[in-house]
Amino acid sequence: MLSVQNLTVSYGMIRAVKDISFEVQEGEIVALIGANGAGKSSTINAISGILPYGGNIIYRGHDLHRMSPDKIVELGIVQVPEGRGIFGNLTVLENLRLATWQRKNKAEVAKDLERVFGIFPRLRERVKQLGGTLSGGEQQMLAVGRAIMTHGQLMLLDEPSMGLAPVLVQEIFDVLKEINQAGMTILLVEQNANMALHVAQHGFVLETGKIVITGTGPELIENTHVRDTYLGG
Amino acid sequence: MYVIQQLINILQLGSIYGLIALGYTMVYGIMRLINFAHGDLFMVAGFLSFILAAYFKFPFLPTLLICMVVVAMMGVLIERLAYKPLRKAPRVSVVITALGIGLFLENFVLLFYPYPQNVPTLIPRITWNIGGATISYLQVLIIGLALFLMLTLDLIVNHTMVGMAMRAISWNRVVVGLMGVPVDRVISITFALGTGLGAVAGVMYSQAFSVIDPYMGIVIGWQAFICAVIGGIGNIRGAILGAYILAAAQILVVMVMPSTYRDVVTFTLLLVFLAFRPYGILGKPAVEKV
Amino acid sequence: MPILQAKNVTHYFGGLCAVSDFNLSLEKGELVGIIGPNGAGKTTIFNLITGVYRASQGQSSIKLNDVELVGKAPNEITDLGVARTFQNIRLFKDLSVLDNVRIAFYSQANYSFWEAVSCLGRYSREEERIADLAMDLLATFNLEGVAEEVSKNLPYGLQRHLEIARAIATHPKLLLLDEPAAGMEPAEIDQLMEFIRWIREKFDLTILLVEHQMRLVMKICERIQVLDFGVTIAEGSPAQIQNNAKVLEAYLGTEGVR
Amino acid sequence: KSSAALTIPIGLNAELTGGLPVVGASCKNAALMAVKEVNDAGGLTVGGKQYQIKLFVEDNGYKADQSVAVQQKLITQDNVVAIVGPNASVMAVPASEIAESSKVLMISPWSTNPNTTIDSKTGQPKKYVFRACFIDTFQASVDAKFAMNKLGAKRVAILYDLGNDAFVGQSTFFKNTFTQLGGTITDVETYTTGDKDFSAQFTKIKASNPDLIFLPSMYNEAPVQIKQAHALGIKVPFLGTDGWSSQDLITLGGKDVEGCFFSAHYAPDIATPIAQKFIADYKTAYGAVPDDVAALCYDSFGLLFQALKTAGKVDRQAVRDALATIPNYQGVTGTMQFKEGSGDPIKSAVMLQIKNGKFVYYSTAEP
Amino acid sequence: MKTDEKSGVQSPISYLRDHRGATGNNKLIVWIVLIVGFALSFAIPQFNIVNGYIQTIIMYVGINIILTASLNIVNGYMGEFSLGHAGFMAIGAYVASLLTLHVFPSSSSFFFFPLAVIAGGLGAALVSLIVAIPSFKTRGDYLALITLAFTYIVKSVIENIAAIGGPRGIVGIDKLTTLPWVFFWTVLSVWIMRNFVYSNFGRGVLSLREDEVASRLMSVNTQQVKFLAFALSSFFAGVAGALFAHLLQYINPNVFDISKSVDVLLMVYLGGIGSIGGSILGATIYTVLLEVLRPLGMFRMVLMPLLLVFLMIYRPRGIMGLRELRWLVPGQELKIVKRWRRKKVVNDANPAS
Ligand SMILES: Nc1ncnc2c1ncn2[C@@H]1O[C@H](COP(=O)(O)OP(=O)(O)OP(=O)(O)O)[C@@H](O)[C@H]1O
Ligand SMILES: Nc1ncnc2c1ncn2[C@@H]1O[C@H](COP(=O)(O)OP(=O)(O)OP(=O)(O)O)[C@@H](O)[C@H]1O
Ligand SMILES: [Mg+2]
Ligand SMILES: [Mg+2]
Repeated sequence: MLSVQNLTVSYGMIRAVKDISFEVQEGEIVALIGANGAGKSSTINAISGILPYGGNIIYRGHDLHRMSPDKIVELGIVQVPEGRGIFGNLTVLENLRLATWQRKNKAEVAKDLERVFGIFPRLRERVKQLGGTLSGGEQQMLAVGRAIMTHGQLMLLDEPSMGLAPVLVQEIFDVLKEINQAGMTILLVEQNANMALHVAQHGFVLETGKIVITGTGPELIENTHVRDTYLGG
Repeated sequence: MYVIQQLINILQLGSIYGLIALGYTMVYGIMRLINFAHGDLFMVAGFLSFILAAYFKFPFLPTLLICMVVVAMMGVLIERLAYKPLRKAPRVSVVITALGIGLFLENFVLLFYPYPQNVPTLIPRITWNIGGATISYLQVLIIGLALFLMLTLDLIVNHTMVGMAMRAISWNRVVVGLMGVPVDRVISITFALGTGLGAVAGVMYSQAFSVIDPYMGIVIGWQAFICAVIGGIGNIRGAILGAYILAAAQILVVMVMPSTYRDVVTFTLLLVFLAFRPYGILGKPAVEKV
Repeated sequence: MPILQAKNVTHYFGGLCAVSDFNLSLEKGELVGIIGPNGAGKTTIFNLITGVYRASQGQSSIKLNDVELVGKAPNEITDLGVARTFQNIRLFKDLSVLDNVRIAFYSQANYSFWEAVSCLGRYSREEERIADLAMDLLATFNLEGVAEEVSKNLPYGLQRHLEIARAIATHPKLLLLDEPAAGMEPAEIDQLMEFIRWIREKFDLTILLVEHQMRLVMKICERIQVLDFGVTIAEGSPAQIQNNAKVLEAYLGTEGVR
Repeated sequence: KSSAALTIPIGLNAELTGGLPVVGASCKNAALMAVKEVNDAGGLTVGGKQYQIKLFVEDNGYKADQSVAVQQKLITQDNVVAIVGPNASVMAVPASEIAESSKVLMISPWSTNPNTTIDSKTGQPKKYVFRACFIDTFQASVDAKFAMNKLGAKRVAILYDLGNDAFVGQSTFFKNTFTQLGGTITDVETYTTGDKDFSAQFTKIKASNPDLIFLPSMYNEAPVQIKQAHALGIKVPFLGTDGWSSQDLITLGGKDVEGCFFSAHYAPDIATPIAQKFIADYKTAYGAVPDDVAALCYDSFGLLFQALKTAGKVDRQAVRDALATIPNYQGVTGTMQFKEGSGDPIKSAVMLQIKNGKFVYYSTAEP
Repeated sequence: MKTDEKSGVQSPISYLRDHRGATGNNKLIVWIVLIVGFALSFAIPQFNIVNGYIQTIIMYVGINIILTASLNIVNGYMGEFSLGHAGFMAIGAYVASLLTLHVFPSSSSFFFFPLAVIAGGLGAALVSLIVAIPSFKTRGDYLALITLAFTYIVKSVIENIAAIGGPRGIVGIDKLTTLPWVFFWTVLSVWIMRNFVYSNFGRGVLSLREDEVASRLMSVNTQQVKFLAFALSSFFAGVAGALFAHLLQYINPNVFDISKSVDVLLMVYLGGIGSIGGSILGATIYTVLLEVLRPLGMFRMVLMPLLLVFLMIYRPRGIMGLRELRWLVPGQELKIVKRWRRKKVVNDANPAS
C-alpha cells in the first residue's frame, strides 16, 4: 500500500533520516519505534508532505513527491501529529468538522461523528469547549477523533500515547485495533514500544535515522536489543 | 436636530472606518499579520475608481466590482510574492515587509498622480431632511454596506468551512494541511476577501469625499487599525464596533469641547479603556494553557 | 511542620470546576506523586501553587513554610522557594543553554540597575559568580558541554534535564515536576528515576510529581495522591494505590500497572 | 564651447515628495522655466561676463531634517551662490537657520511664517534670509478687513488645521483683527492634517449660525471641506487664504467652490505684461495656469538674477547685499522691495473670487 | 575551543557560537577606534575634512544609531512592537530645547547642554511609564496600539500648549549639537545599552521575549524588567530627540509624527532585531542609502521600500538577525566557559581550596 524507498530527510546540514526503506501492507498495523530524535516524526512528516525529502514515497501507485499535504490527504493518508496539533481557538466540534473538508457526503460525516463520540464520550461532553483548554488526554482523543473524521485509508499516528493516563493508553490502543479491524491501515510511531508491538503485525526500529531492526511484532518483542532499550527489561 | 445630525455624522465616519478595519481584522485574524499595506491598497482602490470613472466613464456598480476584483487580485499577488516567502520567518518580518509594500504603493502612485484627483460622482446626490438634519443616499449606502459586509463576513468566518479553516490556520498552519485543507488557497481567499473589502472602502470613500491623494491611505489606515484593535483585533464584529466607537468618541469630543482637544481626549480615553479591557471590546487574550 | 500545606484549594474555569477542595500536606524531603486521569486537574494544581492561576480566594489556602502563597505573583512565589517544570517544555528556545540557566538566577544577582549599565561596582564580580554557579549547575547535570548551544537544538531528553536544571537554579525548597518522563522510553525512564532521586539528595529538595508513567511513579514516590475531576479519590503508598479499586477503575485500568 | 562657459550654481530646495507634492512641482516647474529663459538668452551678464545658470534641484521630502540636509548639501557640496526655497514654513524655518549661519542667501518663495526671516533670539531680521511673499499677519488682517468691509460679515466662524503652523497663525491674526473691527467670532474649530471628515465641526459651526466661514486651508482640503459643509446645509460664503491658490482648487471643488473668496499673491486675469508673458509661457510649457507658488518662485529667481546683475560678481555676500537694496522690482506678483534691513518684501495682496471656474480679480489690498 | 562532546545535535545558527573565539585583543581595536573617532570628530569640523553636508549626515547617522539601538531594546530584545518612539523623541527634544532656551544661561552651554540632554532623556523616561504600565497587562498588537495612541497624544498635547509654541513649534534653538557631542552620546548610549543587554536585567528582557510565563516562574520580576526596558529605551529616544532639536534648531510637533517612528522601525528591522551591532549597521545603511539615492529624485522613494522588501525576503531577521558584532560583546561574556574550565582545573588540582 505504502512503499518508502531510500528516504532521506535533512534539516539544513543535519540529516535526520538516512536512506531508509520500508513498506506497509494494506490492513496492517505497522509500528515504528525508536528513541527521542531517532527520526520517527521526520519520516512521518515526509510522508504527509510537510517536509521536503530525498528518495521516493509511493502510495497505491501514486508518487507523493512534491505533493502538497492536502493532496496527500485526498489520496487517503491522514496523520495524527505529534503534540496533537489541536486548533486551540476552535471548539471540539469545529476541530472535528474541519477534518471533513474534503468529504461531500453529509450523512456519512454525521455517522462518523456519532462513531467518534461513541469511542470518546468525553468529547461529546465537551463539544462546545475550545480545543486549547482541553487537558492533554482530551486533546489526544480529539486528535484521533479528527483523523477518523478525515476518513482516510492509511493513518499515520505520531506517539498517540504520550502524556496519557494508563487507562486511556489502553483505550487508545483498543480503539486503534478497532479501527484497524474496520479496515484502516495504521503506521504507528511510538515510544511505548510495549503497547505498540503488541498490536502491530510488523515493526521497525529506528536509531539515529537508520532502520536497525525489522520484523514482525512478536519477533521484535523477543529481540534482546529491543527488550533492553525499548521494553524496559 | 443638531444631535441627530451629529449622530448621522458618527454613523458615516464609523462606517468608513469600519469598512477598512474589517480588512485589517480579517487578515490579522488568519495570518496574525497586521497588514500595514492595507491602507495603501485602499488608496489604490480609490485611484482605480477614479481612473475607471473619469477616463472610461464607468457607472458605479461596474466600477465597484472591477475595483474589488483588481485590488483583491493585487492583495493575493502581494501575499504570494512578498508574504509567502516569509511563512517561516518571525511575525514582525512580515509586518515590516507590509510597511515596505505600503510605502512602495504610496510612492508608486505618487509618480503618476502627484496631484490630488477629483473622483466623478457616480451616485446620485439625493438628500433627505429629517427634522433639520440631512442625510444623503450615499451615507445610507455606506452605512448599509458596512453593516451588510460585517454580517456577511461574520457569517463566512464563523459559520462556514472556509471560515473554520481560516481560524484554524491562524492557530497552526501546518496541521491544517493535514486535515486536507489546501492552505495556500485558503490564505489567498483570506487576502482576496480582506483587500476586496479595502477596495469597497476605497471606492465608497472616494465617493463620499471625492478628493483623493496618494497619502490618504496612511492617516485613515492608522485610524482603522486603531478601530480594529479597540474592537479586539481578529474579531469581525469588533472591528465595526470599534469603528463606531472611535468615530463616536472623535465626534462627541468635538461636540462638547473645543475641537483642539479632540485627539488628546480621544486617545487618552482609548488608553484608559485599554487599561480596563486590555484586549479590546470583543477580543480575548490568546488562550495559553500552561 | 509540613513544608507545603494546601487547604481547600478550589479553582473554576468559567463554570468548570477544575480543582475542588484539594488538600495536600508535604513534609520536608518527601517525594510525593499526584496521578489521575487526563483533565483531572493536576497541572491546574501546579499552576495554582506557582501563582500562574489565582486560587479562588477566601477559602483556598496554600502555605509554604507558613507563608501564604495565594495572591502572590509567580516570581514572588519562586523567590520563596517553589520551582517547577512544564508539561510541554517551555525553555527559552532561542537562547543558549547557559542563558536559560542564568535567567533563573535573576533574583539572586546582587547588583543594581546603575551598576549594570555602568559596568561598575558589584557588576563584574556578581556576573562572574552567577556565570560560575550556572556552569557548576550545568556541570552537575552533565550539560556543560552544550552550554553555548541554543536550547531548542538540544535533544528532547536533554531539554527535559535543562528544564530541571533551570528550575533548580532558582534555589527552590520545593520542586514541582509536571510529567518529566513524557516521551521517554523505558531505558531513559530508569535513568530519569535515578536522576530525580539524586537531585533530591543533592539539592535537599521536597518533590511533588505529576506523571502518567506508572513505571516511574510507583517506583520512586513515597506517597501518591489520586485525583479525578478535581477531587481526591485516593491517597496512600504506591502499593495501596495499585490495589485501590476506585483508582483501578478511574485511572490504571483493568490491566493495572505494567 | 561648453567647457569654456562660466556657470553660476543655484540651489532649489523643494518639497517634491511628501505631503505637498503640488507645491514642490509648481516650484520646480517655475524654477526650470526661469533658468531656461536666462540660459537660452545666452546667460546672465554679471560683471561683464556671460554666465550660464546651473540649477541644483533637491527634494526635502516635506521633512524638516531632510530640508536641513539638503540645505547643507547645496551650500557645502554643490557650492551654490544662493538658494531658492523651501516653500512650506516647517521646512523653511530650519533651512533658514542653516542659510543664516553659513552666510548664504536664501529666498523662500512661499513661506509666510514671520519666523522664517526673524531671528527669534534677538527679534532682529535674519541677514541672509528673504522671501518673495507677504507674511501671515498681513494676509490675515487683509482677510479680516475684507470680510467686514467688503462682504459685510458680522459673525464669522473659523475652521483650521491645528497641525499646520501657517494656518494656526492666520486664524489667530484673523480673529484678533476681526474682533478689533467689532465683529464676532461665533465658533473656532480645528482638525488635524490628513483628516477627511469635517462633518462634526461643520455641524457645530452651523449651529453657531455665522454669516461667513473663514477657512485657511490647502487647495486640496478646501474643496472637500466646502462640499461637506454644503452637504450639511451650510449656505454662507467661505473665505480662504493663499493656500487655496492652485488651479486644483477649482478642478477638485467644481461648483461647490463657486463664489468663494480668498487672498492671494497675484491675480492671473489682470496681470501686467510681465505676468501675462509668464502665464503664457508657463501654459505652453506645462499646460496649466501657474499658481501662486509658481509665480512666487519665478519672482524669487527674478529677484536673484537682478541681484546678481547688480552685484556685478558671483559672490555670496555681494549678491545678498545687492538683493537687500533692490529698488522696486517688477515681478509677476507685483512690485516689490525689501523693507529696510528686513527680508520681508513690501507688496500688496489681492482678493480673488472663483467665478465660472476661474480665479477672478476682485480687489487689491495695499500694505 | 570548540566543544563537541555531545553528538547528533548541531545548531544551524547559534548566536553565541558567532562570537566564540573572540579574544581580549578586540578590546584594543575598540579603544583605537574610539580614540581615533573622537579625535576625528573634533578634527573634521575644525579643518573641514569633509563638507558640512556630510558632517550633517554623519550626525544624523549618530542620532539614528541612538534611536535605533534604543528601540531595539523594546522591539528586538523584549519582542514588543512599539510604534511610539517618535513620541519619546519629541519629549526629549522639547524638554531639552526649553531648558537651553529659557532656563539655562546660554553662556556656558558646554556645561549646560549635556544637562539639558539628560533632562530630555529623563523626561522621556518618566513619560514612558504611561506605556510601561499598560504593558504589564497586555502585549503584542494591543501594546502596538497603545504606543501608537501615545504618539498621537504627545503630538496633540504639544499642539495644545501655546506656551511651548503649539503647532508653530520652537524656533531659534541654539545649534549646540556638534560632531564631538554626537560622537560622545552615540558611544555612551551604545555602551550603556550594551551593558544593560548583557546584564541580569537584559537577560530578563530576553526571557520576556521568549516566554513570559516561564520567565516569571523562573523568578524574573517581569514588571521591573518591563519598566526598566521601557525607561531605558525612552531615555535614549529622549536623548536623541534633544540632540536632534539642537541640530535642526527648530522643532514642531509635525517633526515627530508616525512616519518618524516608522523610519526608526525600519532601521531596527533592517539591521536585525536583538542586536546592537545590527542597529548600528541598520541606522547607518538606511541613513546613508537615503542620501546616496538622492539623485534618483522621486524614484528614490519607490526604490527604497522595494529594497527593504527584498532584504526582508532574503534575510527575514535583518542584516545581523539575532547575532552580535563580536567586539560589542563584553569580554567577560565570551570567556565564561573557558574561564570556568580553567578555574575547575585549578580547583581539581588543589581540592584543599
Ligand atoms: N526543525 C528542525 N530543525 C533542525 N533539526 C531538527 C528539526 N526537527 C527535528 N530536528 C532534528 O532531527 C532529528 C530527528 O527528529 P525527529 O523529530 O524526527 O525525531 P523523533 O524520532 O520523532 O523524536 P521524538 O521521539 O522526540 O519525537 C533530531 O535530532 C532533531 O533534533
Ligand atoms: N485555561 C483553561 N480554561 C478552561 N479550562 C481549562 C483551562 N485549563 C485547564 N482547563 C480544564 O481544566 C481541567 C483540568 O486540566 P489540567 O490541565 O489541570 O489537567 P491535568 O490533570 O493536568 O491533565 P493531563 O494529565 O492531561 O495533563 C481540564 O478539563 C481542562 O480542560
Ligand atoms: Mg517525534
Ligand atoms: Mg497536565
